[in-house]
Amino acid sequence: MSSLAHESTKPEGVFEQFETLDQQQDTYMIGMWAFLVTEVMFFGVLFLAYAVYRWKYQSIFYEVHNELDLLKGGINTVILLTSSLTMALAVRFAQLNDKRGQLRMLGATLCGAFGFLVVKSLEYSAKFQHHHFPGPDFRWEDPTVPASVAQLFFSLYFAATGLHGVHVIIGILVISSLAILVARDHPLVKGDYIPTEMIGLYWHFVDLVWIFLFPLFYLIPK
Amino acid sequence: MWNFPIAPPQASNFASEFDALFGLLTFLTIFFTAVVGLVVLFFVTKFRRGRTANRSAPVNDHLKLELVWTIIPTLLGLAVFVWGAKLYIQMRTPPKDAYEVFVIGKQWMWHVQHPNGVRENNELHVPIGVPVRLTMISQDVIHGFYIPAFRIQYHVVPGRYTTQWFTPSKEGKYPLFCTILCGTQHSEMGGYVYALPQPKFSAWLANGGNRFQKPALTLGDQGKQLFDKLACTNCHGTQDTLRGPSLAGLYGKTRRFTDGSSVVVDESYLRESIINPYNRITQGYEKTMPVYLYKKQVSEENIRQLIEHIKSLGQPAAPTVAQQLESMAVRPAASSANR
Amino acid sequence: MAYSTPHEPASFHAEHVTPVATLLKAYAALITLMVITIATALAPHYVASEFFNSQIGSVFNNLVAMTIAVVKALIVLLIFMGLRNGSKTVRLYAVMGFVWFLLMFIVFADYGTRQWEPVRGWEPIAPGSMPRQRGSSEPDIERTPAPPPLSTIPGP
Amino acid sequence: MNATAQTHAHEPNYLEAGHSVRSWLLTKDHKRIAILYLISTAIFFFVGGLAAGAIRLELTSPKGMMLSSDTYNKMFTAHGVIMIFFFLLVAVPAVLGNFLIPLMIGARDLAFPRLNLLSWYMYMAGGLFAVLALLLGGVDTGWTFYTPYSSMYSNSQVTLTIVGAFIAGFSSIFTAVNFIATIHKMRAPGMTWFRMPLYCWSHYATSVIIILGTPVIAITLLLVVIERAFKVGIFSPELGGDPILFQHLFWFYSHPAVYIMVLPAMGVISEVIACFSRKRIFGYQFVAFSSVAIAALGFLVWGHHMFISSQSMYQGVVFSFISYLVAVPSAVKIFNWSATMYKGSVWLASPMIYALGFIGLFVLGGLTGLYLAGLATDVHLTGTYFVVAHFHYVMVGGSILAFMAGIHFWWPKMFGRMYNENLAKYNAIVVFIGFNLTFLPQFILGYLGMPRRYHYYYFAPEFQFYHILSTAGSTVLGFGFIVPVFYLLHSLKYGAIAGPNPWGAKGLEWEIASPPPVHNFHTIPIVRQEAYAYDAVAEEQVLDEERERTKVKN
Repeated sequence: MSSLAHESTKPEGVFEQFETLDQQQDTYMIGMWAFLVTEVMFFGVLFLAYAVYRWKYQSIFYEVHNELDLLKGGINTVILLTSSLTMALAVRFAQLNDKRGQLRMLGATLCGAFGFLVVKSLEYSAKFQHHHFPGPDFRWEDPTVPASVAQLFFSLYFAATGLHGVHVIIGILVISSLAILVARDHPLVKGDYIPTEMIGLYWHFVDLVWIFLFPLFYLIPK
Repeated sequence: MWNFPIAPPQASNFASEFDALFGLLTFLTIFFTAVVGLVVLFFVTKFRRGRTANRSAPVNDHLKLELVWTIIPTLLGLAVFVWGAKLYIQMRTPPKDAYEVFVIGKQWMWHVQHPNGVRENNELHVPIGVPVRLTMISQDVIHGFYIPAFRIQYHVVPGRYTTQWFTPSKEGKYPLFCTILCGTQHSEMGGYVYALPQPKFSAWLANGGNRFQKPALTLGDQGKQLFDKLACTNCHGTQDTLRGPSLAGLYGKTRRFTDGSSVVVDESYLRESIINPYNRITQGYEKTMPVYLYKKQVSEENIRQLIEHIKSLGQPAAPTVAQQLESMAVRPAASSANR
Repeated sequence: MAYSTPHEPASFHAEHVTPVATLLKAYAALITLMVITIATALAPHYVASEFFNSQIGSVFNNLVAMTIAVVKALIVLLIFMGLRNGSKTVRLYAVMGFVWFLLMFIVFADYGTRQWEPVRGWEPIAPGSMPRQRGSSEPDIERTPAPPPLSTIPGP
Repeated sequence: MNATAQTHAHEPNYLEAGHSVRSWLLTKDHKRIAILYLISTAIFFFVGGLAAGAIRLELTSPKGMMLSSDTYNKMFTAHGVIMIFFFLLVAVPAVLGNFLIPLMIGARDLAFPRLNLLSWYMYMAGGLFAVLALLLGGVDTGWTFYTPYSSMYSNSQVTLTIVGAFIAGFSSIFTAVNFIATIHKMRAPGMTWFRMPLYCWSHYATSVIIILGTPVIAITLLLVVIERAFKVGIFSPELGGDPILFQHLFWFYSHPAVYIMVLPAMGVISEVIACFSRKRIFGYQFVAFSSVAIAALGFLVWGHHMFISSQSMYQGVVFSFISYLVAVPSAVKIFNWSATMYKGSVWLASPMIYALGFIGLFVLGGLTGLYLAGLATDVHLTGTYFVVAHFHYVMVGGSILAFMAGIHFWWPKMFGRMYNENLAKYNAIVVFIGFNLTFLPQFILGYLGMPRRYHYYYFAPEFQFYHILSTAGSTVLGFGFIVPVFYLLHSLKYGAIAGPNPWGAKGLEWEIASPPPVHNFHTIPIVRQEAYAYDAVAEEQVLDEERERTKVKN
């Protein structure tokens, strides 16, 4: 039995359960992707429920969706796509060991995330004002559109965008803590781009969900 | 306590075939369990640790053997699948002229209505030798309508009609259960099914069922009254008008909608258009129909009455219950069972 | 010191730094596609609806919107998320996630075929084929003197 | 590879690495976390078992014994929720999986030790919510939470329970992510995929099922909570929803969940049978791939829970067809295990007796599944005690017996001491008999038409005989589950020192000291052999020589 790797020969930044940095990085990437698979299925249910009811109430969903604010939705799409770009650039700077660029890009991404939330909250508050939030307070004026189905549409809308919003908030938390670690040269992130890459993957996934949510909720064809 | 049967009574057209299939599966189960059990016991005793046995040249892989025990179970499984599917399709395909009984499930009772208006609660009287079709709907949560002696069971779902059918074959009193957990008194949501010979059944029906009250009106006639009371006739006349399409002869026809889709008019569609008229708008019409509030203005029972009435519109007079029974009795019971 | 097992060469690493130009191109493509989706959705009553009936038009427009969304998703996955350079395992997982997501749509086999069940209620009687009298509330059978008391019905 | 890895005997083992509570609750050591799981699942098992006892006692009379219908409904719901979400889904994967996977593949720990500890805390948090729900009045919806009853009508603690199940679900997702990354990337040099013990294969398949399925149930249950909280109609037909959609989503997860519970159990059986037959497992590749086939096909059969739920007839036929196909890989496993014993040297130690019991019960459980996968037979039998008996044969006869086999097999590895082997053997037989006495009558009950979840059955008092048989059996079974607690705990202090490899088993975990040192392997081993390099002939020769020697002495 030959000894392959003693503790002493381990390079810096390798956790004790791993042998090499390569192995550690690969492991983290696989773990992250496995987690993203979970996220796909997580949102998948909402998309499926949406598809079933859209199929069942095609014309009613068309009429109800006119209540959504296309302009705000569009702005949010642009914001998210842009923040995704800055996140990709942040990963690039991390790979190139450019701390300054990385911090700047992370900051830009954070701005995008906050911007998204601001627009979203404006949108939500309008819905609350019009009593379009599902629940006992729900009101639907148009008597030719069944209120229950309108409420169903808004339940799906709030469930999907709300869950997406929760992901954005989690994104803000992890991106800002990453930025703090990077700024402080914490050993976890110094010289190791994998944490940035993992958080980047998460953020791109958030973007990915919105890419589907936007046309499905805001752009229903008649 | 010491009275324990090992099989439920066979009291419907499905029972004997079901039991045959059940018997086959039981045979296969016992056979394979015995084979595996005996083989394992044999190996355990023969190759028990410390016992002399020929252990040379052990086999660790054997492709042919693997294929054999992959393919044989697959084929056996498929054979059972085909038989089960055949019987299932038969169970899901009621004969066209079955005697129709309407069932409402609610927490925690079964409400049954016969076409001539006779009602019963937690009991069901059915004629022997006549195919009976149950049209079921729930008023609240999901229930399951289950008669073990008939080997039939189907869920009773709110918001949608479900059906099942059977031809009772043996006189008797059999338990009836709810099989989907529906709340506190779930286990008490049951009763008995009485399979009666036809003359007895006709007499029972004619005398107003258990309450010995002759019902004033059939389901369809009750529907007609309601149809007038809710002022449906104002818009739905014998001819299509600007305000509303005629409902005469509607049942079974294809209906086109404003969004381009279409549907063959069935009970579920009629039900939907009574309580949610704006879900789908018939081509050429506007959203002008008033909304009748479910459970407040129209109960589940009312909807059924209206549907029965709408079904009869534009049709030659529906046969009376007695005529229906009579015409079915002429046919040999077997032919109705195997359509 | 190759630690990785023989079946999976460690492959994606810092050497795969995506050039800025690629990222910008991807971004431009994403924005363009977004504009196209909104434009098709806002086009007066949909191009296709003009030519076909509204249902086909709606299907067509859905298809366009979803195709564009899928293309956008692919751009994000391949370029931003770096699947292009990902290891086999990572790609396998990415594909698996979306395939299983699609598997859930098997439920439409249920919703789509519910209408096909063979007999849904009485089939309409062809007019004139069965001349019968409109039923009264009185079933015209012989009046039996007394209904069978329930207790006489035999048990199982 | 030889048994000389014991050279570093002075290294502290993982149990000695700290005795404070803090050293346990903040540990990142996968072995300690496994022990934490073992303790907590055992507690949940006995809570769920108490509920089962109350149910069985209640059913001895057609009119009930002492509980109200409401309490009875809450009892079987508690039994189902606790046993499924907090015992079966966790027992084999998190207890044995945590302990064994790094040891079996030659790693120092799981890939993400912190995440692993977080999983345990999430599991405990979920469990606390469930227990809290129980204390605040309980739930009466059944573990299936069928809508609209759970979302609109039930007045019990549905929300709390669902939150508990939701958190526990994420705990198992994190565990699965951990296992997947570990098995992919942390195998020792030379440990190729096809040299891995089958236990790791089945765990890998299980983890894939968990990451694909668990999020589905999580979000579905979340939708139920939303529906309850805001009274919207996502699954409620009165407000435009479709209750059948809930069932689709529920079973999309919950059918594969059966495989989450049973696949790792099958892995345990593969290990135990190979070891105690002293043979390489028969048809290694077939057994390995059958795990993967079960994991993949398992996602395509959920509709067989819904044949009579008003889903389309056509879809029912297709689902039934695929269900028959998924039965095949399980059958292949059974045949391969049986064939493994051929020309082996079979040692009837207590883990092996449990494993043989598993084979017998799992065959019966699997074959009765064919009744329920068949369309026409399902119409009569679903929703009755036949289903109850069937899944208890698979879950208790399958998973729990395999769990017992695994615990007995690896107990000396976990704690370094042997339990009372004779007592364990007799106990295995008692469990087997008690189990059959409990659940065999339930097949007949189901055929007679006794619906499940029934408190009273006075409409058909002829069921009573079988219920009494079943209750009598459950007493024996309960006894069989309590006795091991005593002799296993007793062994911790008074058991004989086991040594690194008391069973003469092969595999990396048996080459290190028992209990294993903190970092498992002082040097990472290099694997040069296939798994299960047993040699029955050599084993018998050694035995023969020993016998000769004792003869000479006498």
